[in-house]
Amino acid sequence: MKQYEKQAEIVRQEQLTPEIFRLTLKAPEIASTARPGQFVMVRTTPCYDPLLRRPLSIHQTIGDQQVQLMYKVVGKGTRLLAAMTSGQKLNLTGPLGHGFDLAGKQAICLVGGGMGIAPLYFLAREIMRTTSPPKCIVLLGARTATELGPLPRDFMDIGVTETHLATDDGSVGHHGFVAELLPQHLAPSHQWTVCTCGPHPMMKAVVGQCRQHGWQCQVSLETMMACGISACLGCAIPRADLSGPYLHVCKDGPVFKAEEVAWL
Amino acid sequence: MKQYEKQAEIVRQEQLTPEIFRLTLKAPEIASTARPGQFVMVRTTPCYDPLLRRPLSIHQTIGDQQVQLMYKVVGKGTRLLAAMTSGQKLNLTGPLGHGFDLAGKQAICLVGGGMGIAPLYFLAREIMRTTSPPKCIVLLGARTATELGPLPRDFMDIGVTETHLATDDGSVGHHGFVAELLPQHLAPSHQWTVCTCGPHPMMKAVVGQCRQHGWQCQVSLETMMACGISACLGCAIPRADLSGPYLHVCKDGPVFKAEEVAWL
Amino acid sequence: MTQPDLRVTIGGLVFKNPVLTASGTFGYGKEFAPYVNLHHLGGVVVKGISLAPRRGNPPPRIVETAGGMLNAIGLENVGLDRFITEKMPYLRGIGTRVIVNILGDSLEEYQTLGQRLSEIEGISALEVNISCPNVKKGGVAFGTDPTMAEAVTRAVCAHSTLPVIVKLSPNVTDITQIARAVEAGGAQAVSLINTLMGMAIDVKSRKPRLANIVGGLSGPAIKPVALRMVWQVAQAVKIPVIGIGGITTTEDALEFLLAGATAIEVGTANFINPRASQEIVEGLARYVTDNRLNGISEVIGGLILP
Amino acid sequence: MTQPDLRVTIGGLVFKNPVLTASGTFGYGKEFAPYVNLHHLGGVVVKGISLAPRRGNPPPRIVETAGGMLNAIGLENVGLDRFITEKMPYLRGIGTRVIVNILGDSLEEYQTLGQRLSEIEGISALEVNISCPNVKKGGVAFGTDPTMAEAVTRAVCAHSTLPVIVKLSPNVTDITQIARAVEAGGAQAVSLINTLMGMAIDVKSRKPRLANIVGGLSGPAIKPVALRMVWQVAQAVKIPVIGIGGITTTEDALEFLLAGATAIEVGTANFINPRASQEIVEGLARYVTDNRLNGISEVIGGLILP
Ligand SMILES: Cc1cc2nc3c(=O)[nH]c(=O)nc-3n(C[C@H](O)[C@H](O)[C@H](O)COP(=O)(O)OP(=O)(O)OC[C@H]3O[C@@H](n4cnc5c(N)ncnc54)[C@H](O)[C@@H]3O)c2cc1C
Ligand SMILES: Cc1cc2nc3c(=O)[nH]c(=O)nc-3n(C[C@H](O)[C@H](O)[C@H](O)COP(=O)(O)OP(=O)(O)OC[C@H]3O[C@@H](n4cnc5c(N)ncnc54)[C@H](O)[C@@H]3O)c2cc1C
Ligand SMILES: Cc1cc2nc3c(=O)[nH]c(=O)nc-3n(C[C@H](O)[C@H](O)[C@H](O)COP(=O)(O)O)c2cc1C
Ligand SMILES: Cc1cc2nc3c(=O)[nH]c(=O)nc-3n(C[C@H](O)[C@H](O)[C@H](O)COP(=O)(O)O)c2cc1C
Ligand code: FES
Ligand code: FES
Repeated sequence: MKQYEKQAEIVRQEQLTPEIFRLTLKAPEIASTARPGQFVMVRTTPCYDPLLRRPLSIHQTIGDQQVQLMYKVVGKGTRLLAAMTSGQKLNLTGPLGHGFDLAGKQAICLVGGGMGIAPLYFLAREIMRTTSPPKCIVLLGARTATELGPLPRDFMDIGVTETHLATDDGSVGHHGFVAELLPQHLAPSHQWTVCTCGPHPMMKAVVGQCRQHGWQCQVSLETMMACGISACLGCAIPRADLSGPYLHVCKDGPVFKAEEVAWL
Repeated sequence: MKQYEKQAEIVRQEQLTPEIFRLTLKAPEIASTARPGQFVMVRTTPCYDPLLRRPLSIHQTIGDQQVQLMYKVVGKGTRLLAAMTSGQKLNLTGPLGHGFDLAGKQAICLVGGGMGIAPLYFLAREIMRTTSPPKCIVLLGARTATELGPLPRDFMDIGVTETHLATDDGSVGHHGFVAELLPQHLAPSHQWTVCTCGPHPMMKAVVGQCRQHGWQCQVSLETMMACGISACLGCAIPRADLSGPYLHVCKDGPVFKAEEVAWL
Repeated sequence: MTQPDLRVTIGGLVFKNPVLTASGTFGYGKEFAPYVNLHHLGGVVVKGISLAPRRGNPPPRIVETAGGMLNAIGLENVGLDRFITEKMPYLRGIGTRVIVNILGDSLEEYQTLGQRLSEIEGISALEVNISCPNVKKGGVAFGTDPTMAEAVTRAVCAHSTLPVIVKLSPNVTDITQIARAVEAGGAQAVSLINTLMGMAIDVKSRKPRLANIVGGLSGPAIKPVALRMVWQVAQAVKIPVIGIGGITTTEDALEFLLAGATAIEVGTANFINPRASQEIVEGLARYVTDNRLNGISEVIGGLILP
Repeated sequence: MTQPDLRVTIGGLVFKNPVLTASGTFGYGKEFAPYVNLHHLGGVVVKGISLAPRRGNPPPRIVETAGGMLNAIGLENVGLDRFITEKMPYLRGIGTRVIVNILGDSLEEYQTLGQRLSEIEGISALEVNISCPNVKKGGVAFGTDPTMAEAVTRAVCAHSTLPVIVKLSPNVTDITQIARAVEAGGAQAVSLINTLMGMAIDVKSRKPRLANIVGGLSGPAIKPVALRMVWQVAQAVKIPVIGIGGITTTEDALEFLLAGATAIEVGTANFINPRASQEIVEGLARYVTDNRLNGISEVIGGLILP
């Protein structure tokens, strides 16, 4: 499990929506080793406030040279990130954690909500590349249409034929929660593997659906993180049975089998 | 004594030398009330590191709208300043402190060293504007020629006919200390008032020369400052007789009569 | 829409809102008049006053640290007489409560200060600094020993007719012990925290960055320690607690109120943003309105434990 | 040019340089192998070990603060047996000194840990954590009472053949008193500081940001307090002092050495910059060379007082 600490030059900073940005970085070591579902820890300032690195999923790798991140401005760290411009350097550590496990999966459904969609794009590209014929359905949810930005198109552009949307306000696609799309679009005939990332309540609903229909489910989780390399033990989450040692999201995850973890 | 706290828009950020920058800000209230020798306190980041504002002298006011600062990058605060670009906003408080006192002065000599030259330019312009015929000699010192950047020209451009330079390495003007230029250029016939700002040793030497020749001398001093508005009492300096209450640079200064303060 | 009710009561006094300014960070009020409508504040706590004027420590007196600053001002102040003649006339006109912070080297000095200031018109309360870590004699000893702390409190209360707020030092093993002692001594309220004792060294010169060698750490850096202590003390005593330490934003102030503080003092933040205290008053008003509360008092002690 | 001499001696052991890693911030060493040449470090202090495995506190366990962070890990660790079987084999190969940090909630547990670990090959010394503020029982009590602190020290020293470093809590009125007590108890060195007890509240939910309510404050924010305590303790005891607290750069490390620390531990900085510890080793080497010193030992205690 190779990891790197690098000064990565910013190749491109794109503002996709008022709050969402896409950052392209030159980081060959990380680009050439990263797997879908893995993340990097980004230092947002050389000063001591904000102090800690920020975890961001790898949105995609471009060739074996570039790493792309997609983030939403929610606080001071991401605000500092958004103020950076091409040519400047950013300190990254990664690739970190364990990604999604595609081994031998035939029919895969990706369910993303909000920024949880970021890592699923990398995963979709990997599926398109490796499984043939690729059987991949993508379900995307957001509060409103604009929040999805260019993402639905992005998935189509890489050959995902079935992309369905859901928005809380019905501004595009299904008027309701994305989890509700699962039974509509997943043919019972297949042995589906559902990979999901997004807000906790959304993932909980997805996991519920999977249980009901006997689909396998992989979830990508978020916690506060100080180190990202299993040194601080700050990213603990309880196991499904709520007993035994805690799992650590940065090392045992961020992607887990749904049945491994507790859904409180 | 009016003071303001304002979000000032950056009109222009110019790099004059590898380390020296000139920042032009839109700050009408401050521009229209500032006097030569006064300073502003600048917040260099919205975050908490660096925490304190940075004191910077007013290099000049442009009309009644703009304030110009000239600063050298010496640490993290000035480095953050140097990274800012036009259009961005900067939080300023000012104008602060007491400036130079020109009342009834006829023959004035300005002696500046390093960044101490910054406030003297504002003063020179004021002299050119108010005294007639303006009798003003400018003596500028620096480690080396490049450190002076465009400053010597700037003084000539506003009509200062006598500008003499001194550099430690002799790369331009007198090879030695700027204080050594005083006896060469100040005709004993006049009642000179010497206004000086720069590194402590330089000012000490200037003050020595003035004592010897019986010239009046005004000095602009620097200390660490937390508030700039005489609230923290952090900027204390001893009086000439080393007794009695301390003087406070942000309120009683930054410009003092040389004989008021101790020269240790 | 009616004005949100931000009133709080401490030592029988009603404050228009819970936002005070911390001693030594707001001068004598006047310094901030260009930036703040002083009468919008809940009150102003002035720079610590001693019986005789004090020169304070030699410079350098301050140094910046990560998220904070060290100060070793050494309690420079104009002394009681000049405070009364030069500062009080202005303070009487600012339209909010004036709290005078006092300090001394001896029980007698504290007594005299309490007595003399009780005779002065326009003062709402006394804040007794038994905790300033900057002065080698006095201060520290009183604030770190329960018996001494109680004694000073008794001395001031016995000789003063004003409500007495005792300001606690964080440089102790168990701050609740000191808080209980001063409560027993008759304090109408406690305020905390004063600065944490710290130090910084200039590696180039190999000298301390402060002439006094050690100084008091303040600012956002100490907020977590201050909040913990306020929470502990609020549970330990019945008298009101005034929270101090790194408070810079409305959110910070709310954290302290939720932890059990009846009011808060804004300190180092005044240097970073001279309008901080007033902005926090405005922020609290917005919070009360947005959350449809009857008043800010509903927030006090509202922390929900797991 | 010859290699600069960075060696320091603690408890009879020679360390190749004074840069150690702080317990709980460097895992069991292996986690940092991708970033640091472990054998370049003066030593590695591993995560605190208890007799039985510990689950630690429920999440959330960490929260960021201004210039620092709060943690309430609750001393999660694999326990003595698994540490010996799973972690030691790797640690024996890292090419630098391994110091095992231990904690218990009874004298007996400390004794047994000292005894058992003395029998294990590849361990240079023990660091006794009597100060972790996160666990409600044990920890705190030992570290804040001189008599208890001395007792724990005696207990470990009596049953262990390894040099014993006692790690002190900063949450006390007079840390020199505790330092003298553990010196009397037989400690070969003291390390300080552990975290300052702090707290943070989420204003939206009105709940503490840590499930444990309070946690330990670490990082650059606490450096001034740590430096002050190291300076005080270095004057109070004859045994070597190891400085800890917010050390992030070579300059920080030099400040602690000048204040009297014989070595330093890099903690939270490992999270911000996983290469911090090695960069400080390199920085100290440069400092010794640039200043033409015979060795880093010339810096220790070199503070020049006004
Ligand atoms: C493994 C992992 C992968 C992630 N991938 C992405 C991604 O691809 N794109 C993206 O936009 N975001 C992602 N996040 C969330 C992202 O890390 C946080 O939004 C970011 O750290 C916020 O930093 P800030 O300084 O802007 O906000 P802060 O000022 O630190 O906090 C603002 C708000 O964000 C919340 N927050 C802070 N840190 C985290 C965190 N680590 N996880 C969740 N919420 C947090 C705080 O609770 C607070 O409410 C990921 C998180 C993890 C753990
Ligand atoms: C009244 C006044 C007017 C000034 N005018 C100017 C000006 O016009 N142009 C200019 O370039 N500089 C000026 N200075 C100095 C300027 O304030 C400092 O250079 C600046 O604060 C350094 O901030 P920093 O964060 O970059 O450096 P820091 O990282 O804070 O420190 C880097 C180095 O700068 C020194 N330093 C920090 N603060 C000060 C300070 N307040 N005074 C002196 N040295 C300091 C430190 O000791 C350290 O050695 C003035 C200072 C004062 C008090
Ligand atoms: C420059 C300065 C001067 C201070 N002077 C005093 C004082 O005279 N009396 C006192 O009780 N506290 C004094 N304090 C402590 C503050 O009132 C406050 O308790 C402390 O700074 C913590 O709050 P803060 O982090 O918001 O600044 C001073 C603090 C600073 C920074
Ligand atoms: C996440 C975390 C876990 C820690 N675990 C331990 C521990 O197990 N034992 C211990 O003695 N100290 C522990 N500490 C304290 C550190 O070793 C160190 O004393 C403290 O963090 C101050 O140093 P710093 O500011 O450089 O981090 C821990 C600190 C952190 C941040
Ligand atoms: S983030 Fe530090 S162990 Fe997971
Ligand atoms: S800088 Fe605060 S009083 Fe002068």
